[in-house]
Amino acid sequence: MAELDEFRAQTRQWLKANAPEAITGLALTEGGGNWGGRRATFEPPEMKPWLERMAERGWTAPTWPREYGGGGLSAAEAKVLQQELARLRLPLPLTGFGLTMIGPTLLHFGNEEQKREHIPKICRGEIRWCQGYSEPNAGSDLASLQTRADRDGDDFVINGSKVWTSYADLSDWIFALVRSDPKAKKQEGITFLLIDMDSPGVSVSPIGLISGKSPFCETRFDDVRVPVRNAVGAIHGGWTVAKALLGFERNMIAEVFGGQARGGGQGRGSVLAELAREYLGDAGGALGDPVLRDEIARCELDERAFHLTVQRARDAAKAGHQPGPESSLFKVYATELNKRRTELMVRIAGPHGLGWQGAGFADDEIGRTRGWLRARGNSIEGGTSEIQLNIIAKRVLGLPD
Amino acid sequence: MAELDEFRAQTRQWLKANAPEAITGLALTEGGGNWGGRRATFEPPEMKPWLERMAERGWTAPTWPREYGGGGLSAAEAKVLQQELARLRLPLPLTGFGLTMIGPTLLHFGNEEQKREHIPKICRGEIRWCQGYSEPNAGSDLASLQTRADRDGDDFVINGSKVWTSYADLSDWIFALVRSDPKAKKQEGITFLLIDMDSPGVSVSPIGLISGKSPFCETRFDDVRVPVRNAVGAIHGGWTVAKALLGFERNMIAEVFGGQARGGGQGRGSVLAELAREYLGDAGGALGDPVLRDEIARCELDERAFHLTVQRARDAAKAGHQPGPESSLFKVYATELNKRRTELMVRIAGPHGLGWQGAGFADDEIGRTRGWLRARGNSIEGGTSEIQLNIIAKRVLGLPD
Amino acid sequence: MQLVLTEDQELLAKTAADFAAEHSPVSRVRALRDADDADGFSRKLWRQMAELGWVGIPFPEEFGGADMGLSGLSVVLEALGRTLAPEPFLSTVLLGGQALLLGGSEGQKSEWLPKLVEGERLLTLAYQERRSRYDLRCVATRAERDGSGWRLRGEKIQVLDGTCADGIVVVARTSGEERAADGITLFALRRDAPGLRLERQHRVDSRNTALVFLDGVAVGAEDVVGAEGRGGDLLERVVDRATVGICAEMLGSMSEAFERTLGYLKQREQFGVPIGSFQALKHRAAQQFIEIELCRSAVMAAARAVDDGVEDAARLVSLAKARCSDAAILVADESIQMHGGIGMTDEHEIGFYLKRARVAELTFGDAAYHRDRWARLGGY
Amino acid sequence: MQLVLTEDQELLAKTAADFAAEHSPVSRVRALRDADDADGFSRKLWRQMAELGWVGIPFPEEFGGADMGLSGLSVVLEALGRTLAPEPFLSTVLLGGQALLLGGSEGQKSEWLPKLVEGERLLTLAYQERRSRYDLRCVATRAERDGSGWRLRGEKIQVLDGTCADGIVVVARTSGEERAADGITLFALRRDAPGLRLERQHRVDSRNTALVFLDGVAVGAEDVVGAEGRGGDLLERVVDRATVGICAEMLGSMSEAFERTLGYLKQREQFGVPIGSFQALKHRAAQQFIEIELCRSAVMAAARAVDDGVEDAARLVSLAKARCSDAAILVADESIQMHGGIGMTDEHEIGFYLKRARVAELTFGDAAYHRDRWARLGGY
Repeated sequence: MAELDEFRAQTRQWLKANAPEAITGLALTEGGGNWGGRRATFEPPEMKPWLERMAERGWTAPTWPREYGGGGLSAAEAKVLQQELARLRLPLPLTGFGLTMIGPTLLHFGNEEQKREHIPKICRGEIRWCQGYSEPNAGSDLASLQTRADRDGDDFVINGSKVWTSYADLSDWIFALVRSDPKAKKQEGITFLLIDMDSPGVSVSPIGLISGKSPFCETRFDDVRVPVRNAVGAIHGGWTVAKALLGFERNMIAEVFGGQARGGGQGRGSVLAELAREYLGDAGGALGDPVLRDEIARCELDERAFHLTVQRARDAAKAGHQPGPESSLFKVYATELNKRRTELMVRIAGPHGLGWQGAGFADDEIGRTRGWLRARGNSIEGGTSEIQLNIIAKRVLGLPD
Repeated sequence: MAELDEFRAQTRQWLKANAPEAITGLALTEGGGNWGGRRATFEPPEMKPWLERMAERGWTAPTWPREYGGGGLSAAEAKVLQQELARLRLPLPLTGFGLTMIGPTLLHFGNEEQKREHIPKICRGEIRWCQGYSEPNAGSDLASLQTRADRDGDDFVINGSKVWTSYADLSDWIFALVRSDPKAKKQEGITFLLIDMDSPGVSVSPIGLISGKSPFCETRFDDVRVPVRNAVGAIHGGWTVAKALLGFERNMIAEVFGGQARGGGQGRGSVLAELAREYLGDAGGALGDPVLRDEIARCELDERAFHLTVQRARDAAKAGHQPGPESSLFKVYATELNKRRTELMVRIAGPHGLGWQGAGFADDEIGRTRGWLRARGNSIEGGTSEIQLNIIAKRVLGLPD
Repeated sequence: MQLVLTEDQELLAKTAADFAAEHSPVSRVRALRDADDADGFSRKLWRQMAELGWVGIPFPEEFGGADMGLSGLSVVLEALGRTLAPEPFLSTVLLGGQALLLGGSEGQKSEWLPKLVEGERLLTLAYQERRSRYDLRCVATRAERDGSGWRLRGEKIQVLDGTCADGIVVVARTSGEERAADGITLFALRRDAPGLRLERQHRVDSRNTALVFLDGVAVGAEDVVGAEGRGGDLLERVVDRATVGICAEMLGSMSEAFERTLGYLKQREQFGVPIGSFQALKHRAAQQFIEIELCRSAVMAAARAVDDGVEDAARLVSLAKARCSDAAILVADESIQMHGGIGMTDEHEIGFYLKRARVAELTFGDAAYHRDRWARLGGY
Repeated sequence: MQLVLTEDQELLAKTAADFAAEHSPVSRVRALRDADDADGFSRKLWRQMAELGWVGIPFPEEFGGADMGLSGLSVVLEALGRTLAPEPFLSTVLLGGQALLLGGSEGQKSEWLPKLVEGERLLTLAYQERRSRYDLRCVATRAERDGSGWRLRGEKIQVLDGTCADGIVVVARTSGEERAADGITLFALRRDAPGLRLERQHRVDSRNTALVFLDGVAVGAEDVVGAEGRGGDLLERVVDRATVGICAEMLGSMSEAFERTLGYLKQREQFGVPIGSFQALKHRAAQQFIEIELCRSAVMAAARAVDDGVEDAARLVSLAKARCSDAAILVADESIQMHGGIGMTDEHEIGFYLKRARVAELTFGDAAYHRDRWARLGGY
């Protein structure tokens, strides 16, 4: 304990000394923060020295080994670092799929050469990564992917396209699943490949959504040559790596829901009720529309019950229990709930809920319209609700195929 | 036309002369009426001469051939007869599965000997019939029935049991599906058999429902000997007969829904709203509970839309169109709606909706409790809702297996 | 009331379906949107529709109409709803046109209706306000006495096809408080009336709607549509007719969205089989089929009830709108979900159906509003 | 507030589950029903439960209790709910017992609670009336001044375990109109009080409930529970505790009904495969699983919130009851449907779950009542 206190004191001191004043108190909103990469933009500009100083100590990736540029901290120390950052209201110096997805994957599955090449650049924020899994014809059946990797000497030649590659237009490298053996059974002919997006033949185009612009892109590969040594794990053995990475992704998603749960629903203030009071008025202290009021209460109850369930899972984990079946419902319930909630907000606003842009609509009204449309995708991306229910039925309830 | 008018005049005259006064104005409620049979009860007693006089003219089965005891009337004449019965408020002299199910089946599939033996008795109400299709382990998969019929000389020896045999305890004969060839594919080893319930080895026990008593029975066969000549249609060819008979049954069900549609939902008076006013009171002309009021309106809207759909199907038929896809929804929608409606009535009554019997509950409260419980079976009996949805998906929407 | 199409209506339905397929694919809606077209629809196509007689369907022959009622118009709107055609039937034929037909003076009718039927004049109705939500009697726009006439002051929102209408029927209050049942008067305005200003609004379906600013617009007795102070009932009848129209459109749109989704379910393979073979999706598809069939019955009944002037016509209109609103959203949501990721892209057309479904749902009252009205008209 | 069972609670849960399986199968409920048992439960089993310490769980040690709160009692009620055990926890431990614990004088507590904890005395609370529905403040029963005391006149309905209670806490009105918030007073009566008459009622779950007729029952100041005229708040707190109890029971019942149905889905074959392999049924089963898991979190939170006396305890109670009511009915309805015909027979046990689910749903307020209360307590 004394050692941790010591570490905390030193950390605090170092942070105070090294954090530029301009970044103190910056909130990291979704999609915000510093994603690094060759085309990194630093907003405010003081984020740049902040990243450099933190990266120098390895504190962009606090628990990763020092030899690859990480901080080498224990979990307890990393937690202290996080607490001190929060205490001093300092933003994380770096975020992105390098730190959350491909980094952990390489540390586990990569060979020494791959770790030495890629991990330090991730820690220093020099390379921004994106993920190339989904394909136009694959969808929920991820393993049916068709992007071809034909062996030609020491290279694979890649042809095909990936969709839903978030921020591909801003990324430097992509980790992708490719079909290296078209004759094998579908899970057995896949290779997990690291591809430099500056390679000739890679092209990226943004995907517009029904809600407007999005970070999603389609990434096409036309005769792109990639060295065979860029395969992570065994050649044709990429499915194993992919599944593990999907595991990391699921943890991230669970974290997101956990975060939501920590934030909302606990207090007496009700965002929905306030919104409703704005649009529906009030009759004797109760909302003017008793039927919508009932629906608002229903939505709030479901949110609160969901948040309590997230808490229950966390409390059980803290108490040392194995993860219970309750965590299997997080993804499907949170996304369906968000769909209902965003739709309810539009219906509360009534005619004012129809704004797309411009005159006669407030910015937050337009934001809610877009939010409602965007939320339709929540139950599709990251595993459809149907897939989630299948998983619950099979793995949790033991129902037969 | 002149001939029909003539027929109408004669019919009216005959009915006036022959209908006992005591039966005039009797309503025929569901399950009521005169079901005939060896143990027939006539209530009032004048129903007996009424049945005898009508049967003598063949007017218990107006359109069946005269040679088997029917009336030999044309469809137009039968309609006139029906209209005149309604005009004079006279009850049908006879009802039951003989007239509605096995009679038409025998006329179509029976051999001459079978027609001569059974049809006249049906017309005279001497024999009451019940139906033996379902089995404890068959359910929706009717063709998987297991009641065995082992050939022994000129007899089948029957072993097994049938469930949901309505009024088996009051019936004289049963028409049943039995497995005559256990080695054949499941639809191909079934025989349609007529069985005298006085045969040794037939036993009947009533089935209690969650709602209380019911007309349903379980009918067991222990080494019951039935002459092979009692098979209707080909031996092992009973599935063809059964399917046709299920067709008659479906028509009956559609008639029931049609009848409901004619009766309800058209006027301004709302049974649900009146009930709600009784239990919830009224605030400024509207029901005291705005949320339940919304639910009541929802239920009424769905009922009205359903009734309009029944009407649309009928109007289309009248206009000479082929039956449209809309009729495929009648069974599933009507039954699910009835479940919702009966449940809603219980919830409107609140604590008063919980009565099973006796003190502190009005008779209609108890009736609604039982009605709610009984209605749970609507979406199971006569083809589950799941089967109905499968049928719509396959036959109407053309979705693949 | 017969819930079956007449031969004339069958023919009309066929013509309209062919026309929509040939001249009005959904790609046209996209093109209008992407070009930020000032009108939001095609005037050329509108004139063609007028030549085909569709614009005149619910008008008497004396004005050049076909006198085929809402029952006739519904089959056209259903067909056009299938491809989301944005032409101004609701604004011109149903809102503005029916207001004049039901309430207008002989002079007003002869001035506007023949040209309207010919497709040469566009009309609309400005009734909705910032605080009115779905309550037709909530009118803050005031008509202040000024000599023998009035001055109109106020603001209207989301006026359908407002920026291209040649005439606007404006709902204003000649007396009473903002939510009083009485004191509502309708006025017919020309678009060039001094003090009238229009601003285009962009809703999620990208059709033309506008803010209407009334800054002391002068009107006289000859501009009153119907009786002074008793416009509330007229307004309700007019909006009921437009509601039947939007229901017919919704029926077409939801049918088309559903059929496209069915097609996708049959064609799209996952795990080596068409996704339409998954029972959970089958059952959900069957449920949608049922909802659409019930909507069809309700829309037919509402149109015929209004045409026949039967006593419970208003209730049947609310029945149709309540059910169509719920069904349209159900079908649109399910269509997106069943299309999966591709359904979320702007590139795919199915999203257009979702957007229009939401706008239609919240136009002329949502499902809850019409359930409330159903109950009120039913005396409970 | 930790949403995880303590070791003590885990042990209690295990003991209760074993006990329920051994001594209280559902067949016992059937036998009690078919015999039209006067009590509707087993006094022998009740004494055993008292010996195990369960009756005393939410009472302080000074009365012989275990002081384990609602969090402790919930795990027992959940286990007993699994087999629909009808023993009088709600009436004696939660309604009558908590009324005395929270509001009773020292004399009342020492008279009743130790014997209650030992299983020797049964208590109940008579609060519901013909017109009260779920409104606790709707009290027509009057306490009319009579010298230094009062005479009680009125009628109570569906008083839980009324015919076998040794004492009844009666809610009456010492002042105010039928629905006034103030003026409510609770009185503790012995069953042999002159003018008190009981009549057994038969509800659909066949448990013991009674009509209570009060025909001028004499009570004095020493019989008042809590403060005269201010019993409304006390009553609400007592019913909140009982509500947590019935939620725990419902959680057990719905879990058991669901698991039995899951078992049936795996075993029952149609068309040559287990019906649990049909995707539509799988998805519906998964939905039920989710609902039950959310109920579990809500019930745990409500029990702990009441035990800890946190500010929003009442809201959490309403959360639990609203969700348990809806989930219990969903699961019960689906259980019948998935069992098919056999589920409709009285011979099968699954129907008992449906009947109890309905009674529990409509006891202490249905889901809509608690959503209204949630909104009210949330200030909207």
